[in-house]
Amino acid sequence: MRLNYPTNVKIIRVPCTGKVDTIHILRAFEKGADGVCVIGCMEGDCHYNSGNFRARKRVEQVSHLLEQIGIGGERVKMFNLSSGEGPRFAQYAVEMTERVTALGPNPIKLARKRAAA
Amino acid sequence: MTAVNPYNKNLDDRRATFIEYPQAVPLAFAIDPKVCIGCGLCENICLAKAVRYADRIKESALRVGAVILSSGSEGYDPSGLDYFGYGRSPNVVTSEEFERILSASGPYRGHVMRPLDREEPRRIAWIQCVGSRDTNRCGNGYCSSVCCMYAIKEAMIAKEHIHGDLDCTIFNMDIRTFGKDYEKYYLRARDKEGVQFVKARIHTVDPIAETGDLAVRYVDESGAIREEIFSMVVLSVGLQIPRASVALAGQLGIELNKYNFVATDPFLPVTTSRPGIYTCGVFQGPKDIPSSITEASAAACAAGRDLAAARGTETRSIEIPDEIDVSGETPRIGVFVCNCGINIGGIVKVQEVQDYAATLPNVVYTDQNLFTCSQDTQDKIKDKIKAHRLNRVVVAACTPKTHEPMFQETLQACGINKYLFEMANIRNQNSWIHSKDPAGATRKAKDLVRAAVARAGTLHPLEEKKISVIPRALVVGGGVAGMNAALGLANQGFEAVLVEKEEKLGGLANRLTHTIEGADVGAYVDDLIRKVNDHPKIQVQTQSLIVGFTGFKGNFSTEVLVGPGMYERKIAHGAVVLATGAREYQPKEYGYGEDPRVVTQLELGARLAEKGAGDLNEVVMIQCVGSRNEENPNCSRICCQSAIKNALHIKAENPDANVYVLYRDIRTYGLLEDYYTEARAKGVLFFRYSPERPPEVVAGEAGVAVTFEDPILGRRLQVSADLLALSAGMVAEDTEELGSIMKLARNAEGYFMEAHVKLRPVEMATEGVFVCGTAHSPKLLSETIAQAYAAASRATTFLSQSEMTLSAVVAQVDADKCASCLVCVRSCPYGVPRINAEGVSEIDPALCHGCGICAGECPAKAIELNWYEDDQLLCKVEALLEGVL
Amino acid sequence: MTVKTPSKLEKILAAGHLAVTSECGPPRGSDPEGITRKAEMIKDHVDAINITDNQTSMTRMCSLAACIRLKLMGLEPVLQMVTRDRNRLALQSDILGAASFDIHNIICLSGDHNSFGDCAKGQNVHDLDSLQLVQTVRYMRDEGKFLGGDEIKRPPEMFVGAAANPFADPFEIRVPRLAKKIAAGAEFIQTQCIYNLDKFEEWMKLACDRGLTEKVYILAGMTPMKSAGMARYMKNRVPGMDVPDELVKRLADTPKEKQAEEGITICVEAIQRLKEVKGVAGFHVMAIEWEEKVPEIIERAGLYPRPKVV
Amino acid sequence: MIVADKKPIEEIIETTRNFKRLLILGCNECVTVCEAGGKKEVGILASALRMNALNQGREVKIDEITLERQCDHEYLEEIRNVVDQYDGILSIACGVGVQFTAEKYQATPVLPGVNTKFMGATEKRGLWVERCQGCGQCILATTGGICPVSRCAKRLFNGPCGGSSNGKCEISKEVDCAWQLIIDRMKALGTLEDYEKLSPIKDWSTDRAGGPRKVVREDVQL
Repeated sequence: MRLNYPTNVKIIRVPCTGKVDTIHILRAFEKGADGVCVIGCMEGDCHYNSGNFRARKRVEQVSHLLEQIGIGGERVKMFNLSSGEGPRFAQYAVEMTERVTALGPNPIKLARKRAAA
Repeated sequence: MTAVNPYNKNLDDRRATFIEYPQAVPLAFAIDPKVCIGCGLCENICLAKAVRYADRIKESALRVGAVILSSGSEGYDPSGLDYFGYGRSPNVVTSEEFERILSASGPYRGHVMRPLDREEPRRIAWIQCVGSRDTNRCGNGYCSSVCCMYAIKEAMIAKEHIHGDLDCTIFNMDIRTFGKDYEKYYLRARDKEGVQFVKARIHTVDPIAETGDLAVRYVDESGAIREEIFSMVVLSVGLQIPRASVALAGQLGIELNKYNFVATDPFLPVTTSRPGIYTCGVFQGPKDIPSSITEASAAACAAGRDLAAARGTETRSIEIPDEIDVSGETPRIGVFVCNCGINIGGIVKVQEVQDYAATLPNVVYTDQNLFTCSQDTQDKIKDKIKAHRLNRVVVAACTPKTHEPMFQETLQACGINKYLFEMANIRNQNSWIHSKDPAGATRKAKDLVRAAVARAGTLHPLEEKKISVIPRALVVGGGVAGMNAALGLANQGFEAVLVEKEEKLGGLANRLTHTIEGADVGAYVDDLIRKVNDHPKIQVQTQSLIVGFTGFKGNFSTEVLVGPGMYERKIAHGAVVLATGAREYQPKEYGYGEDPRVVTQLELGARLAEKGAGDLNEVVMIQCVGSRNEENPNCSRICCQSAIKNALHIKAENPDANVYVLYRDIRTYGLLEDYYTEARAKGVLFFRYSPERPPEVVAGEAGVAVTFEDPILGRRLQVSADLLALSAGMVAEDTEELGSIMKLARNAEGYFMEAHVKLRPVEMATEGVFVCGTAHSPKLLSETIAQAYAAASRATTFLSQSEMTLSAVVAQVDADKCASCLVCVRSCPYGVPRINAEGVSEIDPALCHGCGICAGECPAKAIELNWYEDDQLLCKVEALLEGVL
Repeated sequence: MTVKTPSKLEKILAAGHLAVTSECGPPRGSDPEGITRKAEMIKDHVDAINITDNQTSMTRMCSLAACIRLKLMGLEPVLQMVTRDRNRLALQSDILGAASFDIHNIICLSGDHNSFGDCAKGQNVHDLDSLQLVQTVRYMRDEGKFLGGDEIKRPPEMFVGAAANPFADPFEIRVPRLAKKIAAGAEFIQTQCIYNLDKFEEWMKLACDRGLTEKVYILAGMTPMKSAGMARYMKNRVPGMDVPDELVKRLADTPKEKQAEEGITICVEAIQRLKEVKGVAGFHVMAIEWEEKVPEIIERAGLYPRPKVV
Repeated sequence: MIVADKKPIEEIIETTRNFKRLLILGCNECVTVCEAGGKKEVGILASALRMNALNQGREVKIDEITLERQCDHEYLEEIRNVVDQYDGILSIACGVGVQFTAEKYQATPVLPGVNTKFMGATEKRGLWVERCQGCGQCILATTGGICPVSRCAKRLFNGPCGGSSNGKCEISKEVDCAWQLIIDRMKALGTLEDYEKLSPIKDWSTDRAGGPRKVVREDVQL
């Protein structure tokens, strides 16, 4: 199913979105990521029953925090997919890229650039 | 070359060389010989030399001890029924075609469009029972069992995909949502999502040339003819047996019934007429996925019994050398970059990636291969591991989902712990996706390799624990399900301890007289009890109560109080089969318990067996008593056939008797439909009532007066009945305490909840625990037997291992950091963590499923999930973002 | 019951008359007219006038000062005192202050919670609770001592009252609670507004059966409804208020412009019925911001003229 | 345990804005259990503050340490060698820990990162409820085991007040009337006749009214 999405999307494998810690997501932004998606099973269909619900809560928490510190809460998003939905994954990857492109680069990057200049 | 794509029901095209569908196993290309012109291009271009035009179908002989026929069904082809408009308008599609239209990998990529003009439909009609319940036009008198549910599902998904307004109407005779929790889904569709359900018989579907819409003319329940316009019509086509299967059955000498399903006995549901040959799935009779999967396991159990003596005689095991201790060594990482033929190499500059890898920290060796997964490459990797004393290996290739285990074996063959391995997926997540951006793909490949190398450096060896398995199962409940499960296990050579709370085995079946097919239940149960009692591998404990349960898969210990003396017994066992059964609902409705002439169907069955029906002239039956109501929203599945069974019994003994069946939907699914047809032919009268206006019952001296509405005549009728039979639903046995002792999930109605409704229908979420029979949901005897075999079969898979290797990917608590806050205890979906005697959390690796939720939640950061430790994930994050700031 | 204080209210009750009290809320400002005007309206129709103490936790002129105003007019005030705003030090000193002006009636309450009023962010003191305040006043009066044990020169002479709500939950302790207040030293009781007459009578019967009405004077609380809207509000929003549906309906069925008059009639009818109930020693008529109607109610209920006592 | 709640990040940003080298100090006791100040929260806060500073073009050094307890000298000693590397410490322990840390390291500003709420219990994950105010003179024996000091909005010793309605407090339908609970419990225990016993005037000197309190136990002193 050779779908297309931009090369800037890179995947880190976890056994369950329930394993994705708040700090993992924050660290990505700290290191300059423009956006993070957490992609889990469909709600109600978590392979481990409830991992994706916890993940959603953590994503909400990160989003709130990012908003507060001026990075932008829109930069993190949770998507739910079932395993056969490659095209939808691609669609979400594109959507997220478009969203992040519209938001512009991670403000930390800009601040760094300003500081360097 | 272009060919039409039969997988998408010819709604789109594919190449002459193709992968059949995204989830195909093996995920490999094939050539469509009907379209191939033999140009030789693909043969020349294939670097793996995998294209062989000369390959032909080969015959080969296999020596086997048993055969299972599971050739399945095909969708009914409605081309012959031109009044449905199929073939006359592309906007009339079969449900199979619509299924592809809904699919993300379908012809329209999941965008719901009608074929004619690719417009989004505004109104879709489903027409039920096309090719089912129809002896006149197609000859398929049976109900296909699955169409009501799939039509509802299609309507719900279509509504979800079309974000604006979409009207969905399902034209039906009866809605047959009889499966576990299916009724709730139907109610949700009707009451929450606004799917319309119209009782109707379709007259014609006519295309409207100007708009592409369709005029559906139908007769409604009152007999009036109506017409409605829809943008699309979906024909809910039934299941039927393909000709090839009929031919196969002929070759094998298997008896089929008049509809070409394999002829089976209700008490031997997966056994064909020829010894050693078994069947399952729709070839056995129309059924849905959970039932098919259950039956597949049942057939495996039946075949397993024949093969028990040969178990383990042809297995071979791999010799694994002792592990080399690499702890304390600095990481020496070898990176193997794969070209995957041209899959990667055609897009990504593999040499550049390899050169780049060589510059990364701790990397001491790099290489590239045409196909890293080939056998000769494995040998090459082994040599390099040894030659360069590699203690970590990174393969940059495809997905770990398919190839990781193989590479891990390669490591193990060199004495390297299998968890010292990491893959970078530079194919599925890179070259395939970014074929239009080769430079970007090469850059990304480097990023992915850098991340993989970073993680590899943090990996450390993990030990996979091996646990022994006690080859004995505990079967809870001594009804038909429990006894069959015990026999299924015992006949395959495993011990079973059967515990039953009552004095006598048999359960609910003790109250049954015969099946609808006429088979003698009493004789069957007696025989079953005798077999169970006589079997040397089965211990029966009646009057037993489970009071304690500990342990984990393969090693459980259950405490039982046995007999009136309540002496305590501890049973050690490796698996559990739950077969706790169900009871008939005791009605509170319609004067039951107040007047002896108001009885349940079970009581009526017993009365008919005892006294016959000679004195019964007017009998009324009311369906859905204690089912499909607020208290018990589900359908009890068996009551329609019970009523018809008893009605036919009365009619057989007393043809002049009037039998009135007051129903909501008649749910004689599968082959049971024939009995419904027969009952109507024999003059049993059926009247539909709505739950808002249920029948009224007044017991008087002359008889039980039952008043109800005739929807066709539109007026109230009253019958003075000699007997009123209530089709009381099923109620799960009270297993609240058992559920809490064994920590097992039950649904709101008290039925045990399987691990996955569709895919794991007899397994509980707790490993090593299985469920069958009416403990799972209401079902017929034949279905109960099949599920009991299935549970036995799944348990056998478990018990037949002398030892079990546990994954090392489990959560581990650092006791020093643990604050005993209970967050892990509360958040684990499986209830595994506990606070131990030292006052800190402890996670039993034998019980841990390895999801890592607890690690993600732990406020003290005292829990790590092996192989996914925080550092091992964060270093990837950092490596991927290296240089961004 | 023997008279223990110079209180006029106590004398009237001891003489066996049905006593009538009413109440005035002090103004939210320093103009004394806010209190004197209201008192003028009702002074001839009642035996004593309660002055509320920062009712509903809204800051107002202090109860003590307003009582002094009444005293200066020659009227009989009942000092309401809540435990919400003062610790035991302030409570005792205010009691002495009141006594210095010969204020002879006090009613001890816990007070609505701060969160209802304009000082929601302030502390709720509750150093004592209402029963303990009753005990305190009695101790100061009867033993002539401060809580700390020191002697009081010229102890206060106060007739001590408490409130009772026959309708609050849980009902089973409503009578034991009354007993507890009497045990603490309450000599008279003013009840919560009564609309559910049946339930009140049930409570009174239980109180009589326990002999409590022999030990305390119970003044039935009466508040006329101005409208059906007020009835609904009291029913649904005011905690511890029991307004029967019939009553709401009776007002709602009355044309809007006649509802106030109907409310007065209902109040008058209730007083007439409760006059006959054993143990009812008088009425406490709380016409909230509607003091001008008090004379009419009292006259129509046959409680006018008021007896004279020496 | 002591229950605390996270402070809004804006407030923390504001109070720590002048520090170039900040230590975030977690506590592995109560605040970990109530998920406000454990190692995980330290990590989250550190990351957020680092990002905030970076976003404002400031370079800050933010380190993370979580002690076993901040209310014991011995554990606090563990940071002695590193303290002078920081301009400030953000302690996300309860108010006790914040102060104890500040007392120990006089030269370094110590700021609170959580709001200390009360002594309470975990009703369920994510819901903590108050149960004790530490009044210093426990009367639970006379009130059916339910504390009117911490659970009655008016701390009534002879309740309930007239605002009790359907078992709920007048301040909110979400709050149980403590006296309803007391009476129900007394009824269940068969001690309802004790209800009529007057509860004496409370000696609040053992409470905060008596000034800062201490517990001296010579028997265990070394």
